[in-house]
Amino acid sequence: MLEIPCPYCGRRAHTEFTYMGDATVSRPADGPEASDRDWYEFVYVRLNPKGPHKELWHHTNGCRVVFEVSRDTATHEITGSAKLSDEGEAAS
Amino acid sequence: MPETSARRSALDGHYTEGPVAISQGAAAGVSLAERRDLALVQLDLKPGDAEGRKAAGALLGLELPATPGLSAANASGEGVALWTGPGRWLLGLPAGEGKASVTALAEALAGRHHAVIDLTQARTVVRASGPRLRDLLSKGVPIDLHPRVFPLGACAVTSLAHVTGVLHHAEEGVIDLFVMRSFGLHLWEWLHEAGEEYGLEVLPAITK
Amino acid sequence: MFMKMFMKSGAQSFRNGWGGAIDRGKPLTFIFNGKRYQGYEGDTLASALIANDVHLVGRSFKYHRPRGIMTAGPEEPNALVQVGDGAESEPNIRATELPLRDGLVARSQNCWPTVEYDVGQLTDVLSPLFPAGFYYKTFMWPASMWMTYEHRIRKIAGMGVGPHEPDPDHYDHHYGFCDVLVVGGGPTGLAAALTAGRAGARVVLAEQDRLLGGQLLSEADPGPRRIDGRTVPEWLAATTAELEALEEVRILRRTSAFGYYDQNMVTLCQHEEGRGPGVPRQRLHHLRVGQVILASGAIERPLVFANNDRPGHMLASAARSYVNRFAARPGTRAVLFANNDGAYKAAAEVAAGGLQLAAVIDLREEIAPELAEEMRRWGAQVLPGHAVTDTFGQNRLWGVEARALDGAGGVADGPRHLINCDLLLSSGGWNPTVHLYSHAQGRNRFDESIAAFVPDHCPQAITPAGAVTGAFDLKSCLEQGAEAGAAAAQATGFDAMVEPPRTEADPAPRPLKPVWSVPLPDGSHAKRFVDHQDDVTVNDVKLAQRENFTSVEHLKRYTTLGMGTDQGKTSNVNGLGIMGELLGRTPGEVGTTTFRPPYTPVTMGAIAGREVGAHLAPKRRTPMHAWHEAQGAAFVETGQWYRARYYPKGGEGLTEAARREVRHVREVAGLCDVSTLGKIDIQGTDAAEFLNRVYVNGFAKLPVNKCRYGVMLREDGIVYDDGTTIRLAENHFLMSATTANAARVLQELEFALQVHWPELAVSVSSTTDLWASMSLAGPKSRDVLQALESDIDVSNEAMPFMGHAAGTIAGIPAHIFRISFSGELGFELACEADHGIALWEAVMAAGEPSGLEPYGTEALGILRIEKGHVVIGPEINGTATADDLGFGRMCSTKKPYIGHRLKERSGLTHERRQQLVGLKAVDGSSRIRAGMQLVTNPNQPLPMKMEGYVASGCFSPNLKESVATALLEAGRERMDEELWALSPLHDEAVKVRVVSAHFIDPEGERIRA
Amino acid sequence: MTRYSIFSLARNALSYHRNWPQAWRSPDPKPAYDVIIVGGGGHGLATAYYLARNHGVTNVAVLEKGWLGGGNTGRNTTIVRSNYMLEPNAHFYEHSMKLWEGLSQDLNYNVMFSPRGVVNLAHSDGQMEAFMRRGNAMRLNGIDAVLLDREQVSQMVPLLDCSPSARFPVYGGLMQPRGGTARHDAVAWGYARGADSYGVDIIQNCEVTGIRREGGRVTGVETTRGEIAAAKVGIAVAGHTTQLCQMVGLDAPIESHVLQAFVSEPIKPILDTVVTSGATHGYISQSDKGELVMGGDLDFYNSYAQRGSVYVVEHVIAGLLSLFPAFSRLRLMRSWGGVMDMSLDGSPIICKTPVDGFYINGGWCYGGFKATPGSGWVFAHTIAKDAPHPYNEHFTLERFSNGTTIDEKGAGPYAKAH
Ligand SMILES: Cc1cc2nc3c(=O)[nH]c(=O)nc-3n(C[C@H](O)[C@H](O)[C@H](O)COP(=O)(O)OP(=O)(O)OC[C@H]3O[C@@H](n4cnc5c(N)ncnc54)[C@H](O)[C@@H]3O)c2cc1C
Ligand SMILES: NC(=O)c1ccc[n+]([C@@H]2O[C@H](COP(=O)([O-])OP(=O)(O)OC[C@H]3O[C@@H](n4cnc5c(N)ncnc54)[C@H](O)[C@@H]3O)[C@@H](O)[C@H]2O)c1
Ligand SMILES: Cc1cc2nc3c(=O)[nH]c(=O)nc-3n(C[C@H](O)[C@H](O)[C@H](O)COP(=O)(O)O)c2cc1C
Ligand SMILES: [Zn+2]
Repeated sequence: MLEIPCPYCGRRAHTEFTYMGDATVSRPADGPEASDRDWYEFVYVRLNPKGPHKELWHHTNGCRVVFEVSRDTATHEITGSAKLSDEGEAAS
Repeated sequence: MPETSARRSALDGHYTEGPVAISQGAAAGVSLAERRDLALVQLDLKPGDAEGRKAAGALLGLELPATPGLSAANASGEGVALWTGPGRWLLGLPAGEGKASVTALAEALAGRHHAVIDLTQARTVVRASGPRLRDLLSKGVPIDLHPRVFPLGACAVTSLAHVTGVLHHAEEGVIDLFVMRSFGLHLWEWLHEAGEEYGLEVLPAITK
Repeated sequence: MFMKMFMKSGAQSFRNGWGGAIDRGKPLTFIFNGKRYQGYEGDTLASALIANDVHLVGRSFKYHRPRGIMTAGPEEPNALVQVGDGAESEPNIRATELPLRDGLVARSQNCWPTVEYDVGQLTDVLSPLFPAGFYYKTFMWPASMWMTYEHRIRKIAGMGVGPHEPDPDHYDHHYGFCDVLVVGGGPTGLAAALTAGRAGARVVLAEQDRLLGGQLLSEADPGPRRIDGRTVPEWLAATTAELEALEEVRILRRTSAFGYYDQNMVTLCQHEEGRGPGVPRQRLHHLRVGQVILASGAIERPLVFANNDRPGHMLASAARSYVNRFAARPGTRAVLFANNDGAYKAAAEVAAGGLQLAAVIDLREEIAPELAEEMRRWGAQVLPGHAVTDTFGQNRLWGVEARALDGAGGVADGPRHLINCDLLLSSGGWNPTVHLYSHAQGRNRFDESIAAFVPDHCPQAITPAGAVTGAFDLKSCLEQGAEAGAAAAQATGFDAMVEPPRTEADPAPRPLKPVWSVPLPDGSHAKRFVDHQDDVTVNDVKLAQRENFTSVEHLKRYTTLGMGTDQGKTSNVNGLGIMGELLGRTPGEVGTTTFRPPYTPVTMGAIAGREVGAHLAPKRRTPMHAWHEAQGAAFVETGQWYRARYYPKGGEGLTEAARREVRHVREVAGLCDVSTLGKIDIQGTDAAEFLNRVYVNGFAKLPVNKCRYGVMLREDGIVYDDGTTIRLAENHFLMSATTANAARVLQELEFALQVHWPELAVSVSSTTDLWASMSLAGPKSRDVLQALESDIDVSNEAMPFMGHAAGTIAGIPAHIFRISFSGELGFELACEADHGIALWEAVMAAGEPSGLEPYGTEALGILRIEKGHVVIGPEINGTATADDLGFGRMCSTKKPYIGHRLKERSGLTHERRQQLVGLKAVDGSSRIRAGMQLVTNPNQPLPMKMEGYVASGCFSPNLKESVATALLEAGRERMDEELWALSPLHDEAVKVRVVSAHFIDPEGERIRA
Repeated sequence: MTRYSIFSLARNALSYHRNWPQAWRSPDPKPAYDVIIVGGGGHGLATAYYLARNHGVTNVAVLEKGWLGGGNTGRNTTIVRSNYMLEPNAHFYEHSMKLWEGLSQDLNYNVMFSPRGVVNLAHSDGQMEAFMRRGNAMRLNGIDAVLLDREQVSQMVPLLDCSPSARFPVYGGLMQPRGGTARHDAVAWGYARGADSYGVDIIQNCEVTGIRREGGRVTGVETTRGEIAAAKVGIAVAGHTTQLCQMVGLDAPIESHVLQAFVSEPIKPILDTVVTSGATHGYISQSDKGELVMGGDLDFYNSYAQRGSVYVVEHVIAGLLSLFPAFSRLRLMRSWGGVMDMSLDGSPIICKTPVDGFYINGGWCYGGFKATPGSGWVFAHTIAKDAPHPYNEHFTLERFSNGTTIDEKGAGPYAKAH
């Protein structure tokens, strides 16, 4: 069982969380500046690395924050987590 | 209000006071009581809005904790604020004050992002205590409740008996358990079954 | 001189009168294979059997050879028994671990009719035909026969018998946390726990045995050993007492640490049987640990030689344990066969326990003179440079043959020593118990000095100490334990002192001589068992090598080496050693197979915990649940919720009740509990903009106090959810989501707000639990409302379709929404949850004159089909677009929203897509079942061209005919076409006509009435 | 190749089994091959076998980074079925099913294909209706399917808790009688031996680390055992599909997730069919050796670790014990994981690619074992003919960008949902 470091709540059992996938994909702009290819890649293409992976987790049974975790997909080692924005209070 | 408008707790019909599965003369390992003495208000601010936090805190007579895992109480001890997410607090206020507080908070926070909801009837709250409380909760709570880690005043949003729950270390050795009302009876039954081996006692519901 | 010994067996006739950790004051009676025996409190089943001179305990997996007790612990491959009867019966229980209890009933398994005369033994006679993997090479002809062969094979295979009744016991889970977990309560673990515990750390000490002490429990008592100046039992008692007195130290006995997972989580299974009401049979602990100290010790390795599986072949350390710990003599006359010094101590203590020591056969040419001398003093013949080359006996060993070895790994020409014995102690060295280290992703290395794998390095916070590191003398074990305990305490923030318990150092042993399999004399084809449980022999390993199954992983799978219930604890290293020799590689180069949890088998009940059966998932109840219950409603679960499905009257079944309720709604009025629909509170200055981005249709211009139906897509352009949203105030909306998707919709909204659009000032929160909601529908519903005491005007003018107002109803603060799922004139009433029953009862009472009745989800389902409303599953099926479902024109072209781009892909927009239509049976009455497939010609050959499928179907009580919704290729262009709806599963074919899906009130007159 | 039979077994018994030949050779790699298949799992080996057997292409090497069959082929729960609803899947898997039915004889290797029936349980009316839709589609596609009511399910699987009071009561089930199980290792070994007998080189401990191209065409591979030239390279590397695709600059709509499986201790026959339940997230069958073989949900996070969380094991077993309360006292003997190639619509990808000479076989999710013969068959065809076989013409990469995804469950573009 993984232990996910929520940047707010601290380390918690991964059963409290929902995995939300690769953190490096970002939603293209809604306007014409984004190509069909951009949209296809956003929804379907994943780098799927074997090794360090930045990924999003949602603290579902917790503070309900989506945040980024750095985890190695080959070893499951977790090297850190980060808030998506700095606005929130510090975990202190 | 007509007779029929009597409020019903989610535990209505399932609340039997007295000892449960305790052998004669033994002390209960865990005591349970429903808290019906609370109004619950959820307050959302923009995360990091220190001014908003101050304004709301001033109104409530306490400092809204900015730190995860903490709670704060006002001077009378009748108002408490539990940190439940960045920019989000669950406020426990004296019963009956929910709607008024929503209005007052909304006024105090006018002009800045906020959302205030009276969740009094959306939650079931059980006050649990006793020498085996930690053992019982450890069957369904995946966080560390050792007093070194979860001291007096600590609170946490976590899983509780497989549903989302808020735990608040309200008094020395006393933990308040908050779950969604639709799971209230589930929690109650779970506590009864999981607690059987420790001996349970159901105390009168707490009202004021 | 060479004759079968005759032994008298009586009541515990092989029990010594002194010593041992058994309580002679507490005799226990048990039954084994139908015979009654006696043992003592403190015994295992194995030790009690031994005390009663029972040695034939089971039969092997493949050849059904007689097998006895080989070990004294969890590594036992042979002595597996069936315990108990009926629902409490348990197969494959290791007699060596099972605490004896009064009334215990056990029997041998995998044998018929009895363990003494097992017809399955025939397979042993035919064994030349059954080498490793023989089944891959035969049973192929004729092809149709495999199922028959398989039937036979399955019966012969398997071991014990599983119970056929539900488990009467319950199990529990426990989440725990500690600074230091010590795995193993031997001397190393005790020293570690003591050191860390004294420092104030939160310590858990887990020991699979009932007693703490590990190998110390097998020390001779009285014996010469002193720790901290005390005898071993005294030291154990004092240490245990001190640990128990430490507030933050928790000792878990009979608790096996069986798995080591990521981020230092260890799972343990604790046996708790028989401790009062509510106490689970077993408890599974999830322990999140700061620092793990692995003090799991080592397991002795048997030697591999001809016919090494007869009852009476035992690990030297096991025999020592039976004699010292259990005061049970595992025979009368013993022979030691070893390759290392440690086993001599065991042999001497076995002899001291009252057995004759006939011979000591050592694979090494040279033996320490003082050891040889000691052995001779016990009367043993000492044969260095010799090996056991055969054994004799059927159901019990009665002799061995020993011969000298030549220098080249073969048997020398020389005398055959035939030695009479009924106990053969073997020791091929010790394998450190590295299992958990490996689970933790630790890497092992092969240590030549002990010819075994030892822990090397590990990414997790685990420190091996004691025998598991290859340190086999007590002094080093105690020192390593104390050091590891101190280091672990320090690493978790405590000041610790290293004060190891003091004991005498043992003399350094001479090196052992690894011999992975003892050679056979020329001409012998005797079986040499490597894996006793799965009957894997040296020849099987050789065959695997010959056929190129040379990787250890292939070796394992081809021969099944190490795949039994013991997972090869006594066999794996021997097997890979043999393969290494065949390949000319060292064991280190060959490597081990992967160690996997569980370390020892764990009851599945314990793994499941308390949330099984009726408790598998939490139950969610609406505020009106008690009312429905009192009315005798039948319930159905949807996404954890229990919803009233129908309210039977008289002897009505589902169909009749639902049809009655449907008619009643259309003709009079009905009340349905819809509290399960998800409610999401959305507030903030950007709330309208946010809704615009998540729904295909616009929300920005929705007036306050108005509702609007909305459709949500996934990013890939497929319809995801739908529901009605109301604008309560300029910056405040209340969204409803489907019961099934509510939780995920909220999560998606939070995700979008936090990840895609953090700039939006919006808060979202679930308020599902806040509201008791009820849908009042039917032509008389307004009458019902008007009969209620309320300040809300529900006239069509004041509250048109999709209108909203708040006020009080029967004194209860409430909302009324003019929305309808059924297509009838309808109102949704909502109040806060605690008032739900009161409001519901008030409405029912007010409706009495009009004839109001409750209706359930079954009727709701029919009503919505009649109206052609789509729902998640049948129509919103995860592949339909908004256009497919008839929402094409709802999709705004003026604003972007989730899914707007990818929904334009050619595959989602072409004209042959399946579109929502209605169907009617051409004959009016034939049932159109959901799940029927639509074809133009029912007589075409298979595979048929399917044009679409029936999504939902029902008999409409109002139209008095069969109607259905369907997704049909280019369906909207095919109105009035006749097709066939086929259900080959039911052998049904129904001729249907394509119509609009809005069967009832297509113009919406009722809804707006 | 020595043919296996009861006679050869008896003959060899006389010589104490000392004369059996190698099941396959372990040659050193040659400098060049016509076709290189990367991945020595069932799919790669079957592809090599059918390249030789069906297309006469024998100058082939299968490169395996570890031991052959050690990937998902060696760690799956061995359920074989063709109970698919959507046409591309239905036709493809049914083709595979037909190959299973004669596979032992074709390979002269007993793969123990055991058509003991696969029962999918329904726990609600909605599921029953979904099963009707699927079952009817199967039947009209010429695939066997039977709808069972609760009573029939209960007769077929006596130990199943079919009481209406169960937390997820059984409403009925959809059964494919021809479905069943097969011996996973034997499939790899049988194909390896078969391919080897045609002269295919099977090279273990040989990891492909790069793919060489010239002018947009594949020219060979770089491996831990040196460079090897080849005009055509086909990959069948399951969880490592993305890595191999990236070697030629291709994106893959695939995520790698861990799926666990576990076995109980062996017991005498107690369960004669394969039982699966979507609502309780588990499936179970009994192996010929006697263990209950079980599996269920993914762990739901990307992983290449071949091991997962105990929580998932608990969850799956709790579901299975709720169905089979009598199994509660049996004991878990071993658990493990495999790295799943989860395609983003849940269906496989078997196609040629924009890179000349580079062919993909992947995206099997947790259903690729049953596909092994069919997959090898059509992949061999695709490679040999440089054009898809009719059974894999829809399993393209382009379907994701043009919206013709094959989403059997309607679960959407989420790897973890399939
Ligand atoms: C727990 C579990 C349960 C399952 N249950 C079922 C089931 O019941 N029914 C079913 O039909 N399917 C099931 N599956 C899925 C099925 O096992 C797989 O889809 C199928 O076996 C895949 O076969 P393969 O040959 O494509 O992959 P694999 O057998 O994984 O073979 C791929 C090979 O490629 C090798 N490789 C990878 N990278 C390289 C490289 N760079 N160079 C050289 N070699 C490389 C790997 O080492 C591996 O041996 C299950 C899978 C798992 C994990
Ligand atoms: N004579 C020899 O050659 C020889 C060889 C090995 C060990 N020894 C002796 O054995 C002792 C070794 O001490 P030690 O403490 O390191 O080992 P130990 O064998 O005494 O104790 C290990 C303990 O760990 C327990 N254990 C193992 N795995 C477990 C698990 N997963 N969960 C719960 N419990 C588990 C065992 O039941 C055992 O009680 C010393 O006295 C040493 O002299 C002697
Ligand atoms: C269908 C099937 C049955 C299995 N049966 C057993 C078994 O009886 N005993 C055993 O130890 N392992 C069994 N295994 C598991 C393997 O030992 C092994 O764990 C699995 O092949 C994964 O390999 P790994 O653990 O070496 O990574 C079985 C695996 C499968 C796929
Ligand atoms: Zn959190």
